[in-house]
Amino acid sequence: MVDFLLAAAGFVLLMVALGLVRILRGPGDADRMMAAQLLGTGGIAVLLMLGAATGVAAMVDVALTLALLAAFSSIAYVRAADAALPHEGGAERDP
Amino acid sequence: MTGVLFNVALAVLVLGLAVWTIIAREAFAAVVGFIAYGLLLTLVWVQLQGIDVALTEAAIGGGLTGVLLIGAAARLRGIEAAPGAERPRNSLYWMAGAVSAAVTAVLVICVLALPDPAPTLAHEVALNIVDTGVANPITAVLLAFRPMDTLLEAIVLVFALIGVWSLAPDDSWGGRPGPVQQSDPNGILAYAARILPPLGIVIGIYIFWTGADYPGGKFQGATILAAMWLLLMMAGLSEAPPISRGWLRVGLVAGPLVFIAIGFIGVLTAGDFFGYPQGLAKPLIVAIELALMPSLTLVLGLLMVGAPQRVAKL
Amino acid sequence: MNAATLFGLCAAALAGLGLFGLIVNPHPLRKILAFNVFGTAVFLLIGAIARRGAAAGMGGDPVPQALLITGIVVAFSATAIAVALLLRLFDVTGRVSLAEDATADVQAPPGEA
Amino acid sequence: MSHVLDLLTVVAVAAGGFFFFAGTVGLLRFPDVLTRLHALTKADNLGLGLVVLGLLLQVDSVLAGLKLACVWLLVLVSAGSVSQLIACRARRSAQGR
Amino acid sequence: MPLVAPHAMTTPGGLLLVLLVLLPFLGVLVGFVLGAGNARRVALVTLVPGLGIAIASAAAQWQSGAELVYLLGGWPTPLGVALRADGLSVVMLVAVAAVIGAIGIYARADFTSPQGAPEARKPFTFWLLLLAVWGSLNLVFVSGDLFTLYVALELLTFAGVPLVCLDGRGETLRAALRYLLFALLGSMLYLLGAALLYGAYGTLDIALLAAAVRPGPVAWTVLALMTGGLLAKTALFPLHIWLPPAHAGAPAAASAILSALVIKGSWFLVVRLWFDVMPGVVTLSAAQLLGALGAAAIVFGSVAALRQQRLKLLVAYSTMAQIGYLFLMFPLAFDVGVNALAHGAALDGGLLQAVSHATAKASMFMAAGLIYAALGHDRIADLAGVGRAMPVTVLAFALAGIALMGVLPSGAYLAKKLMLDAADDTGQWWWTLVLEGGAVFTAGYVVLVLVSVLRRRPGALPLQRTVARSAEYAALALAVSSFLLALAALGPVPGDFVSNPLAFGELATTLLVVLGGTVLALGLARRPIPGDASTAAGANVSPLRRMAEVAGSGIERADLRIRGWAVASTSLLLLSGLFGGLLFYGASP
Repeated sequence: MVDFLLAAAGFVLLMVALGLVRILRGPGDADRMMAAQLLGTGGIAVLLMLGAATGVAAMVDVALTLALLAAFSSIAYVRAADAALPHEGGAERDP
Repeated sequence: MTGVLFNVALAVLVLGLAVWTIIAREAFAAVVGFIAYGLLLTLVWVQLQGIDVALTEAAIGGGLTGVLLIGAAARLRGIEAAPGAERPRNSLYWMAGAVSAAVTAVLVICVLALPDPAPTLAHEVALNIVDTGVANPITAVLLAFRPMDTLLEAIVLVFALIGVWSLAPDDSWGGRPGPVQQSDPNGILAYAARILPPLGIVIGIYIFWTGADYPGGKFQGATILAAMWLLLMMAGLSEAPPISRGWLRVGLVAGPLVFIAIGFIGVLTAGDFFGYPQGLAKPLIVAIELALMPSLTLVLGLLMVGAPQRVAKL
Repeated sequence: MNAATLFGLCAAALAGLGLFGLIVNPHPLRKILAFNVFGTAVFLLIGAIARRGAAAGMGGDPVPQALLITGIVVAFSATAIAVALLLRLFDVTGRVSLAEDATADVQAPPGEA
Repeated sequence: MSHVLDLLTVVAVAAGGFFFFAGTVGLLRFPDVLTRLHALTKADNLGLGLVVLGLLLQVDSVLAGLKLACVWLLVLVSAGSVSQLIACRARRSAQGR
Repeated sequence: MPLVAPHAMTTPGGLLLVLLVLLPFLGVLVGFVLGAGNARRVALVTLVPGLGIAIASAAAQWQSGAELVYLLGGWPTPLGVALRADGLSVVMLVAVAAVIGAIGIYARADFTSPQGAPEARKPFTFWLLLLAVWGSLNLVFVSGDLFTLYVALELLTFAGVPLVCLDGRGETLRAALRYLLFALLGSMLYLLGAALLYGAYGTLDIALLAAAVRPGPVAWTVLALMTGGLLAKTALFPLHIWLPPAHAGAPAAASAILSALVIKGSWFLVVRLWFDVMPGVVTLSAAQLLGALGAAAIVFGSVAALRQQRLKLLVAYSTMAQIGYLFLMFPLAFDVGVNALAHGAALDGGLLQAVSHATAKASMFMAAGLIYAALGHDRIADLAGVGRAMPVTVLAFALAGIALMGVLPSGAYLAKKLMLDAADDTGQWWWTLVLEGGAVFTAGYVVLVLVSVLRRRPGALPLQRTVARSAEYAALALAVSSFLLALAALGPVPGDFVSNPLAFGELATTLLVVLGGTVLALGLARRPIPGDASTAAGANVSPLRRMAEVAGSGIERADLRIRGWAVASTSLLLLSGLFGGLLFYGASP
């Protein structure tokens, strides 16, 4: 079981790592953010499997933290990108 | 065997993302690469048996630092084309490459030259941890054996906040930090900002509470709470308070002040600054963490928001 | 090769990369990024050293691990100040270059404060 | 009994792995942002969901199981909203340009 | 100086060290809450007990004759963290407290927020940062742990950066960002070294490391990396990338803090590392390199200073030269007999130099700031009449300048004397030349300024505003203390060191220094010096003058090139490599 979980963790890591090619290729910012998002989810899955394989319960806490925060940069990206478009009525820059 | 392969794959990925972060043409693409790099580092910490560090990295590297940098990259979009006069000439480029490679080479030698068996303080910690009453050795180091570093860390954050605030335009001093956030109260972001924070607050407090005996602690917990606050602000559901508010100022420094006060109580009761009287170590440590937590949450949240930018309304 | 050595060597490579980026990238945001890469390299080295010190039933030497947490916080504060400074610089000047303005500080034209 | 559970775990985790694989392939091969997003959400929701399901069969305490479920729930909410946000953003920037 | 036994106990008076560090930090926290005009009051109130505690700790250290030690939480090293103060520390503690006090008095009038008015940004930030710098420096001086020192270094950086851009203009923001990034690079290199030390020796305690460190790949790398990083933070030539632009736009009080105090933190750490942590790893050639960088800094900084047209920048570049002076002691303190750096006369001299520089340079920046405030500009060419309008300020500048030249009875005189003797003893005559040359350069720019301010001016000088009396006297007090430092330092030094100031030899030396300086000033200054007929005539410029002009502008251009980001950071790493190489080759038999 341990070996299977480790192997599965490695497989998922490899898969999401392949997805990172999107960061390299783009073409848009959204594509890059999506690749990071996929890596976040994959990383959570890997952590959970590692935790189950090694019996370190606290790894689930790390996964919890990641699950809460991994999506944050995407949100920040959308907010900042919206604010950068003037017609969206986003942030007002002071003169 | 699987473990080794996994580690090698992880190391290669980390290196690849670092290369991308350094050489990517656009700043934005580089920042996204860095965020992915931070996520993978969390896994590396786990593999290095540093769960506490992994928690910190997940909260900081995967969360706050990424948000800071993405925000900056998105605001500076298109500005990056301006090369500035400091693009190094070719010869310098090679030179820089050579010295950086030399640093790597020297560090490789050093890593391989480190003594075996490695010196460690783990035995000393194991011997003395009983006196502290906590079971998590990291917490024991941070709050009993080396509390000065932890106090200084809290003070570093306050200094950083003073530094960030000092960048405000003169007429905005005392006002609310950050740009005006306008958003659709029925939008998807507002929806997420209503669902996530209650869960996040529970998890943040859990991570803090478990820290005395298991991996976790005030800093990781505070980061999660700060992130939830930030989410509310980004969704427009809550506004950053004006920086001149009295409660805010008190809240920001209350943690370090309590920490120092408990340190001085130690002089009276245990004979040493930062000393804990017999049997009271754990309650005092928890008290310090409890006091630091809100201050750290406020400081981290406000560091993310930035300097006051709007004219203060009196 | 054990994990500590592997990631120790990885840290050495990352350090070189971070330094290189810090030197050659003209964009300040990229410098901040490179500083963070260099910083994580140093942290990773400390992590590897902590792992080498595993003993007494602990998976790693807790002292360097505790130092790491402090170090990560300090590096984050540094990044926060740097980003705030950069954005303010952009707001004020409309540019983000770190290059000194045409030797302004060497030959300040008379009359300029 | 435990063999059956183990087998189920293997099946669920393997299926989860497959969805991560599918998500990655989709992210790489699909032609535009919205379809790629579609692939991504498959990995987010199903891939992680199946992995969590598989691991749930192995936990020995209620708290641990609760935490696992919580991880999945969090990812569902945050990834779901982020996907929507990215989609809106992509559509808007497509119109804007 | 004897090293403490590894398992030292807390000594009487050790708690003073805790107070020294925490009092300013407490001031920051309390001032932060009280805000508005109270930040200033809190800062000024903190200054008095702070100075008192510094003096008390110095007294305790001198009385016991040994290090003051405080084990935090009662935990012995290596598990715990110790605060330690030896002779070096207490001297710096007292000096810094005094300079901070003077800067506080000086800035009292500049950074006020009137009662009732809403809190203003500049005063709030300034007063908190003044305390922040002070606490961080105290921590640098007393911390006995390399990681705590790392945090202290970062605290110092975070406190220093906002001071650079207090003014908020674009160029100051740019200077602040450059400073921040370069300083961060430096402290990360330092942390890298500390990490390797822990990996090799399992402790970060300075006393324990001193007993354990042996020459070897790790030790060489560590010393090279840490030295490089710290030199970057100290702004030693050629790593002064941030120094001149930072001073160009900072308020005078902030400049005084940055130049007199902040750089002393990382300088002090270099001293700690080389003398106390790894004296046996240091080789003579590495020490010579450090000294050579100092010599280069003196030449570059002084020539650049002479060519400045603004008083503030002249003082800034002279800081660069003075930083060089602080590193001359390293080769002189090398004991060939034991093949290690040794505490002794040369180190005492260097320490004295640091103290006199801290006091004198702060005073000079204050004087320059006062002149700027009064006139609305600080163009050196247009300073005629200032001597009459602001006699106290000019006296402060003159005294500080003369003190820096090393004229009796200034601290710099004694420092120079101690180092000259060390040079004689160790047979390194070339450092004698550098030491005397440095004095001549200093005389050059002091004369240059004094000549312009003392010139008469037809009619009254139009003053934009009158400056605060207290500010003028604060500057003067610092200058006087720098000028009289030798008398205060007489205690620990044998009496025959100080010769009769009116003896022929002394007078002749002083005269020669001033003369040499005048010649340099005539030759190198960019603007025609009033009364210098050769340039006034225009057409018939003497070839000598033309040569000086070429050399001067050449150095100026080189300086600009060196301060480019990529060049500076590459040279930082190159220098580290060079140090590493010298440590390695020097160690092999």
